[in-house]
Amino acid sequence: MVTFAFILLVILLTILIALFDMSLFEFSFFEAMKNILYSEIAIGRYIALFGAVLGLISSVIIDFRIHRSKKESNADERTQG
Amino acid sequence: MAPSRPNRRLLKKPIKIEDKLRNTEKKVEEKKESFDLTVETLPSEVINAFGNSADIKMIEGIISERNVKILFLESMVDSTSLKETTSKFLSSISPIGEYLKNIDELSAYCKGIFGGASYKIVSSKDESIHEIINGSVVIVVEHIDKALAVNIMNGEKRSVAEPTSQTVIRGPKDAFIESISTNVSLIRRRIRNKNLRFEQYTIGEDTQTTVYLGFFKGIANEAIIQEVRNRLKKIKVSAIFESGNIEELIADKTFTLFPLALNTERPDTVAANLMEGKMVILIDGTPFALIVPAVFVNFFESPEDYYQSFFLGSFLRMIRYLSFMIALLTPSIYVGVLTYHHELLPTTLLLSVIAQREGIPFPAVVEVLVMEITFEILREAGVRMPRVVGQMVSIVGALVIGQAAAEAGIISNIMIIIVSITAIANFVSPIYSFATASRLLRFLLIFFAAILGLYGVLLVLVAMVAHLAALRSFGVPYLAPIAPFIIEDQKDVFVRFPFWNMKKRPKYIRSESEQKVFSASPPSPSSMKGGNTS
Amino acid sequence: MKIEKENISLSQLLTLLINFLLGSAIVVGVGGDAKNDAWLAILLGGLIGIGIITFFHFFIYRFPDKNMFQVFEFCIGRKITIVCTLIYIVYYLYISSRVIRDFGELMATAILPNSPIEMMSLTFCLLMGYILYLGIEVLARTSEIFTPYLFGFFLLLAIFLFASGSLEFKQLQPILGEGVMPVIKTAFTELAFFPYGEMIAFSVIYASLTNKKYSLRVSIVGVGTATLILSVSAILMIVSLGADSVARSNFPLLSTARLVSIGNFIERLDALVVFIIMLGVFIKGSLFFYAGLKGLEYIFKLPYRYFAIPISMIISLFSILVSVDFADHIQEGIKMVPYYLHFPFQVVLPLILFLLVMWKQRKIKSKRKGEQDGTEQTKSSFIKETNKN
Amino acid sequence: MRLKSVVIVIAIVTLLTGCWDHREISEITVVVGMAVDKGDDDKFTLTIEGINAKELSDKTASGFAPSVVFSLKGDTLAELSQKMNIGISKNLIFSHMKVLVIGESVLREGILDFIDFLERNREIRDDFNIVTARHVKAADILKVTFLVQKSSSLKLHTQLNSFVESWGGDPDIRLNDFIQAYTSAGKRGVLAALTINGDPKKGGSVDNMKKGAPDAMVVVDSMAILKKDKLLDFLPLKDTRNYLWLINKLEKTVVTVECSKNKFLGVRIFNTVTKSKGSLVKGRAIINLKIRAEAYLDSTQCKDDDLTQIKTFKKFGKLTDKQIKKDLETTIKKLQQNYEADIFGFGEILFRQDYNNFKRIEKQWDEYFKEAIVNVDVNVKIRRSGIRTKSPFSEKK
Repeated sequence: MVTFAFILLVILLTILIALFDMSLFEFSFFEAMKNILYSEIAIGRYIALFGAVLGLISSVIIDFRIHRSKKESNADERTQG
Repeated sequence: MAPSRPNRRLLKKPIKIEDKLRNTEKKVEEKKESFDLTVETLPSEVINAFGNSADIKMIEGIISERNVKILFLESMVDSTSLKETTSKFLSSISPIGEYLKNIDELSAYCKGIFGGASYKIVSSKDESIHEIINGSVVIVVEHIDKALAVNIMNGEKRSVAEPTSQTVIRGPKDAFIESISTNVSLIRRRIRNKNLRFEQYTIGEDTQTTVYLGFFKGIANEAIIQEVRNRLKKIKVSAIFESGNIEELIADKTFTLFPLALNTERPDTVAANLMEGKMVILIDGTPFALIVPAVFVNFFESPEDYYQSFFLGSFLRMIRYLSFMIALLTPSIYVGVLTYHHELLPTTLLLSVIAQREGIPFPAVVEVLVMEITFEILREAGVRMPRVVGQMVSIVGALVIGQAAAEAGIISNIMIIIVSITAIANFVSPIYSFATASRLLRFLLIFFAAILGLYGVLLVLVAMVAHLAALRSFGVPYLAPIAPFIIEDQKDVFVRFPFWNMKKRPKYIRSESEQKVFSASPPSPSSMKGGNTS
Repeated sequence: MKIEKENISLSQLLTLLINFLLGSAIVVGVGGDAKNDAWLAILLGGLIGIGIITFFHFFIYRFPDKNMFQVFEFCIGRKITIVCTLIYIVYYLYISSRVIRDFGELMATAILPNSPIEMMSLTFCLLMGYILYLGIEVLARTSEIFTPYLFGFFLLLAIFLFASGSLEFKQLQPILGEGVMPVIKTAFTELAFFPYGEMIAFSVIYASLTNKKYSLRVSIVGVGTATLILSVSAILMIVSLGADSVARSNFPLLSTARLVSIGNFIERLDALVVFIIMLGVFIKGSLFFYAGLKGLEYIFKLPYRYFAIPISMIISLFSILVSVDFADHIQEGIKMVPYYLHFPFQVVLPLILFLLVMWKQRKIKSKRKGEQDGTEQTKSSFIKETNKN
Repeated sequence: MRLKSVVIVIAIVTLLTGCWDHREISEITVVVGMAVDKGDDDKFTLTIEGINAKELSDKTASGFAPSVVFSLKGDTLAELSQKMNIGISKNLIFSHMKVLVIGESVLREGILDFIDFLERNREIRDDFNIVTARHVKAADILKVTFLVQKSSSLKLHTQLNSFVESWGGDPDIRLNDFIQAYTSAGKRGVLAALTINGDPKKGGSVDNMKKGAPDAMVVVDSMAILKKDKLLDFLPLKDTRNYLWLINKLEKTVVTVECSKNKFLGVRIFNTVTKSKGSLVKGRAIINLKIRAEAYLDSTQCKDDDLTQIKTFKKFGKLTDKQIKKDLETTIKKLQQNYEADIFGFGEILFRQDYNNFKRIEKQWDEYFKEAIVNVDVNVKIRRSGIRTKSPFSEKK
């Protein structure tokens, strides 16, 4: 769920920014995407990427944990019941 | 109505206790059948149980033609009272003969001999072992199926002395000692009230340490008391030696640098906190008591704040907050400013710093880290070293830090100022354990200052405050009167208001009765006059 | 999954409001279009802000324990609400990113020019994520602790500026030289959206408020205080730098602080000012972030804490991607955001919601009336009814 | 658990990345002075004075030069300022700049576009004096050493500030004032002008600061007046004080007043305020200036006047009023007629107080300024007369 939310929001925000760029710079959609993707240079690019990957990984981990705890609580209920 | 109530209570309670005793006795009687407690078997069994330990001793004797054996741990009993007890018991000239048929008669007899000493009737092996461990002599008499345990635990304890870690100039000079009963009496003497309660817990599966939970019934919040009880009951460990052990086991969160319980060796601090509605945990064998719940601001309060003029008290308190900030921030700000924000320094200061640091081989961070760690080593050495050579450390330290390093051009003079002011500021904290927070966080701050400059310092500070805001001590928010902000409690946070003005107990403790000062009028000339005439 | 109830006290609400309104408004300066009269425009804007917050209370009194998304659900059902919520989340996160970017630009321009802005935003967002992982209570308490310092430093800045003799009050003249129109125009087209309209993020905060009885009063005090501070800071900027220089400054307060110079010792305060600004930005960014998280909580029915760290990384990422350069950032802020984001999300949707609520409640009321044969409905029982839903 | 992971992540982030703005204090040279001259082929010659901190402190000084002065030619200051390491060993930081000297030739040609660099730059801030060099090259000003404060720029900074405080001889122009004067329609800029007394060549040596009477000294010479960004002319120091007085920035000064023929009073003004009102009446600007001041009588050569008498105080006060009024009016006249340059900001007064009328004539303000009627009303209150009453040479006993 968290991962899904993460990816969904990344996509939505990218589209929003692309739309703004399209009207500001008078780009076509693909140019706008290109502009977003290639705006970062050198070390900044790595840091940004690192942040994004960090977010993704953490969301996967959290999802996994939620899944596990759900399983456990289900198992508990079963044993109790 | 009013006078009859306590009477009724007095009447009721003993009955209840007797009931309980009866119940236990019944149980014991049932057990008795399986355990034969006789002069022949018990001593050897007990001695075996102790594995023939060197300090388990037995005295044999005969009274009225009956064998008597007295078992005790030599290390736990008081030798003079042992002599007295045994000689009294054994050489008794009173006509015992027929009397000592059963345990009741034995105890009645003992009442005559031992007078005030506490004794207990034991009816099983385990029970007698327990009593022996706790410093009793167990007396078994032939033909009686129960034994008598007389507690003559030795008084090997140091006398009440001055506090060593929390000293004051004006105020009581006694401190807790390692004996829990003495400690309780030190508190009890300050609060002579029947509502001061102590509950006993035995914690430590193997050490069987006595722990008291003390609180003032009617002031302390019941819910918090219950919470403390539950946490104490939950502790299942092998050994407990010091308040620190308990503190770690009952704290709300252990992954924090900030202490969540106040430790003190001052009975007056304990008494004052009890009257605020807090609880105290006393542990046998340590002079440090724990006070819970403790919030951030408590660690900046010294009992002396209340013994001196409130102007001075307030001033000193603010000095403490200031020195906490200094201890925490000075080195990191030094690093941040010197490596990132030169523009913050006035020109002349900058130029003089540059002139001083000319030719120093290390970057500022390394310099700070080296000096801070050197200082920590010196400090640790100063604490651990034998007293006799303790002086050496300060001399060597002063020479190493103060002169040689600077003259050799390894560190700059300004660095020495930074380290010493940090160190001195760190010692200001009235509760020693609190200083650890600034001692350790300092290094984190230096690290971030080295990487991101003052921005890094501020990031850590905000994170620290958020962490503090998330902490709780027994359900009480750790930053209590500040955040959440409680305006009524501000009278005793950064400043101390005069006593007649602090009418209520702090709200954050959620005391059951808030009123503290009953007559609220400030002392004024007219009222003083009235006082004189009456 | 059980979602825990968090409590925010009135004093915390007050400090949150003040910090929120000061936040990035004080970084980039507001009301610049009104030139000398920026402070008047801000005062007028404050009145609008008070109006907005009063309008909010229309909902708060009717749905004391519901946040905006839940009110939507009450009106139009969960399915459509999820779509609305998603759009709102995007809006909140986008604004949060912009706020962080504002601060990042300030840092990169004034304090750490060679450090990559990505680094600043990453660390900043990690901190935000950590705090919101701890909960909104912790954020509120943090804001409560830092607000006195904020006030203190503003006061000190004013005193220092005064003492260093850089204030020339005549620069405030001519007052209303161009008439009232520029002031009104600035207040309604600029200030109404930024910063006052952005208080829409508070629609998720009010549900956690413990004492709702005085919330309107406290909110008005909060908005008023923030307005006063903004206005005073606008005056400070104008009388120290001059209106022309303010208009040319990217970060006017920073430029103002650079003027302080007392006796060759107290000077060069700009770095300190940046750090004070940081607190406001921090609260503002976090509140938008929190509003977004609350939306996610509503959609996924998971406690928002789970989302804190991943979403903080999204904000960090998009605070960088949001614009290529400073000009892009500013242009977007002036040309796009107010019309395509602020207006629909701050005005249109809440108004629609307002109408829906009116309609829905009337419907319930009439239904009730039909059932109970026209007996008078008291307002209180009516509220209770709505709460149950 | 989560906290731990956050800590670890932060640690990784911070450890993997460098410290971009990290600049060790032993690796920097503090620039305290900057001088801009006209380059031969290029646009500018930038000269900077970098401090040798070790020599400034008495404890560590060993008699070498206290600062290094280095010049470079180029077209933008931005490039030059970072290119200085062509000859200088350490990184330069400009945040502690104290003096900017603009060469006369640059000022005459009006290529002051480098000011934009100074305003834009985050390091350089608005607390340095802007001055111009008269007769000499700006670079030479920075080279002259001084006995007390060894660095030329630090000395100049202190000197100019003291001069403002004691007598009012420096218009005390900062970057912001300079730019405001440039952008405002109703105000012209001024600058203090410095020159070197003595031989500039000798002044540059370390020996110069070992002498009680140095071979060369930098002195405040006059005040330069500008029109937009071009140098118009230099005005004598007395006009500087009058200028400060008229714009209400004078702190203290001493006025010499003629009390009878060739006999003078020394009146120390210590507290003064100038209120200005302006309006446009029938196409003419009318400026009313009201000056009130408090004063000590510092010296008197008119030995017969008894300073225990009220009327003497009154008389001296009147005389002082008249003298100041005359001085100020002369200065105003000079600027109106000779230069048509409104350095006093009268236009700004109109802009603030009569906005709508001024807006119409904004463009032709210089002509209106020439015709403006300026009324100066001076009222000096002499409060006390030192620790003696009568002059020792008084003949009346």
